[in-house]
Amino acid sequence: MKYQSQAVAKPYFIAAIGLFLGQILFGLIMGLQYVVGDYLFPAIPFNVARMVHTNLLIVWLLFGFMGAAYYLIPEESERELYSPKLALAMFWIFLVAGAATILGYLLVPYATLAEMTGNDILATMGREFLEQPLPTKVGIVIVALAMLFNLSMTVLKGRKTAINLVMLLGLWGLAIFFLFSFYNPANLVKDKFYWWWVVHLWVEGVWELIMGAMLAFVLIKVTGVDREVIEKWLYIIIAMALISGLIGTGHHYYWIGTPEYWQWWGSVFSAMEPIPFFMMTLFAFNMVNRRRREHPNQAAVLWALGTGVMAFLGAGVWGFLHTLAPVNFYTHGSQITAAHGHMAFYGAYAMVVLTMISYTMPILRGREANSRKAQVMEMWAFWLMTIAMVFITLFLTAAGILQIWLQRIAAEPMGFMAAQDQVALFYWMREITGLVFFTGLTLYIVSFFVKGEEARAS
Amino acid sequence: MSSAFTKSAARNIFYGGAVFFFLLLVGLSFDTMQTLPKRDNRENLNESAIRGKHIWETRNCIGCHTLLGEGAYFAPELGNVYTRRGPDFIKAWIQSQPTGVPGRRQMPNFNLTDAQLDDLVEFFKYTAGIDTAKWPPNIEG
Amino acid sequence: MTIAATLPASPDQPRTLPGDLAIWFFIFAELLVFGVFFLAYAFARARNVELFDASQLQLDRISGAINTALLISSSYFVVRAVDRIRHGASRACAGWLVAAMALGGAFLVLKLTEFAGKFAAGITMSTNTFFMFYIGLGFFHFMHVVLGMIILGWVAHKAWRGGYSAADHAGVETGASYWHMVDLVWIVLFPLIYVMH
Amino acid sequence: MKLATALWVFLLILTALTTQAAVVAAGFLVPFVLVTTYIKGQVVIDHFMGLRHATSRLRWIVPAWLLVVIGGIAYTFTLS
Repeated sequence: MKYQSQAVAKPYFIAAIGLFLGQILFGLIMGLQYVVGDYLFPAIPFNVARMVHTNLLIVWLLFGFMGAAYYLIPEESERELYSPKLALAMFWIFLVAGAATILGYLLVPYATLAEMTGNDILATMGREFLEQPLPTKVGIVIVALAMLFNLSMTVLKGRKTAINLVMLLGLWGLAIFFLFSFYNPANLVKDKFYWWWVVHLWVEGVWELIMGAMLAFVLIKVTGVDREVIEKWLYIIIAMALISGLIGTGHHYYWIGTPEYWQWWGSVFSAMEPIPFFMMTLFAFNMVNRRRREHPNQAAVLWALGTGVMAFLGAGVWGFLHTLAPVNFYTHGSQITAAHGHMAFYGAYAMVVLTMISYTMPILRGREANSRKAQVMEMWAFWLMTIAMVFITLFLTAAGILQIWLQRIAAEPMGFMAAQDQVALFYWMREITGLVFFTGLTLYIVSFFVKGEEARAS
Repeated sequence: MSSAFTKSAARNIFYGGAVFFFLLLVGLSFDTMQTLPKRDNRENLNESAIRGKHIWETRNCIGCHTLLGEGAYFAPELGNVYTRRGPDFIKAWIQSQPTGVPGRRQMPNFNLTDAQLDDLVEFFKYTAGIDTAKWPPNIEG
Repeated sequence: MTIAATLPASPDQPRTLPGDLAIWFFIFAELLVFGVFFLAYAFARARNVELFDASQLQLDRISGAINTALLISSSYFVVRAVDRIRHGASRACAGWLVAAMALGGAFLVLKLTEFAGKFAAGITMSTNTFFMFYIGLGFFHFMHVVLGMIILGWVAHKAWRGGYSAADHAGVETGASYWHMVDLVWIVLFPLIYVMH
Repeated sequence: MKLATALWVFLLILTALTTQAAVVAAGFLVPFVLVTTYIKGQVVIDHFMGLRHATSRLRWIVPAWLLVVIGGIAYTFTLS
């Protein structure tokens, strides 16, 4: 650790991992509810479990991004963080607000929660991924603005590198596009149209900047490749991401009442969206092949390479599979979407945060890398989680294909629930694979507590 | 002939490309807003349907169902449920939940009043009238 | 340098695409988009020949032809500008670039007149598939002309102030390459949408 | 520069011919326009963009793009 204030990243990362664990537990509950419909009913109905599952995902990734920013920006700017105290205060505010929100979901009926939290003043709740009560949404904005102030001041006074500028731009974009979550017109088509300005412009837009910056940062550190080379490729990759991804928003505008020309625009541009992910994979492997040093933290190198591959598979390939309008006509709103969502979120965003944690945590704990023993365990966790996610995706894809066939294509189309019964086998297999993922995650957490002799550069 | 690959050129292309395509997105969105009145069934978006949307949101229906294909994939598509089932079936169905059949997926009972049920049905009537370019492929959603 | 076969990243490698390699990534991406749109048009047309042929009759072919001539000429002017800077003549280079921009401006004016006529007739992107392509692709290309002019203007400004030399003028070539791409795309777009039926 | 000037005039003539072809010949139109367009595109690529003299490994992309696009368009005109 070059600067004392980078230490504020540590609680952020610990919280991220804790919430990640919660997310997976609720994922397992939902997976079981898919096949044992009345499991935990009425204590935790499916919609509550799902809200917790997706909201925890978003919140832990945000914790990860923030932690990464607090670590990376001082180091890139070559100065201490503008205000470590503010960063720490925001951590506690965000954690308490996040925990209170999740408890609210679990303990209070959603309609009551809405009433209690002023949803009648400004109705923003009850839309997918944006279920948070108004005070939580406002809290997210405040935390984000305080963080951006803190980070922007740091960068303004320090060295400006491509990496910290791109990271900062991504975080600013994240905050700005989140403002669309406060716009909820009664007109459902408009509601959905601008809802995507949060959701799509996050995950297929500004988050890719954050991801690119984090990956570039770790690659510079673990490979020792010249910053100039890494930074110009970073710019080209994120340029491609936005060139394809901004109009690529159109792939959500096929069937929600928007004009039909979006079928052309959305198909053409989103067909290009795999390109930046493919470049990112090539980029990661090339930089590691051209490394000028053997970094003792081999686990972090593995995570970095894994991010490239899995982001390409999940976001690129599985996205492309159903992005063309004639295909999407059949796959829209089926388990295919769920399959893509799982591998894309894991491959792109979960893994890049874990890459960052893997690289920084040993340093934050006062060593360059973990012991060989701990690293081996972390790599086992990597493979268990990653392979499990590949199979979760494959099973959901199979479920989706069968569902579409039975419900939407067959000569005698089946009703929704009848079709669900037919694909139950795949849901069972997904749930079992989910347990493997959970095992991997447990191993990952255990690896933090494994001692042993510190690994040295070879 | 020069041969260079500079960071500043890469940076300019990133900023230029981002602004360019964002403006294009804004332009297309502007055109979309102009075109929506022909497609979004706003003439049927009455007070009752607006209240219905509010009920839809505050019961977190999207946590299980899809609406125009977006939401969770645990329970049936409801964008076209008005056409598929009709108003009376919808109301009776909501009131009879949960079924309590062992091992089957359960929907909570939200204790909606008759007026609220009517509002919700009105909302579904409105969504069913949105021009979705012939999606879903068939009535099953 | 075996790795570089997949990712040419090192600055010491011989690479002589005119201008900065970065602009070529942009050009390739743009060509890909336009190419896919052109093929999409062609296939959509093959499935609906009568509609496309009937709608095409409403276009002003002469206006499109003049616009083609304008862009080709402006491309030629840009070639002259690059030639000048290779001889170290900064001011002449800037002059040719401004002339090219003037033709680009004329293109925009003509194109706007065309669009205004269509909008006045109540035609939009949602009228039918042909007009989706005519207006959508036309507008998309229109924005490229605007962007190209901004780039040329920037280069011209720098050239006028002596920012380039016979030895170092990659920036001029970078802008020129982009402008030629805008021209090239229109050279395909014009016959495809205005002429062939 | 003399070559460039000559090519410029040549391109303008081809453009005029392309435009005129639309009103004169029916069955002849599509192949004629495709060929002139291909020639025009290739001239711009080779002499204006200057790819003829480029030695880069990537220089084939733009001519290949032109070939694929013109070829694809030509193919669709055989469908109807």
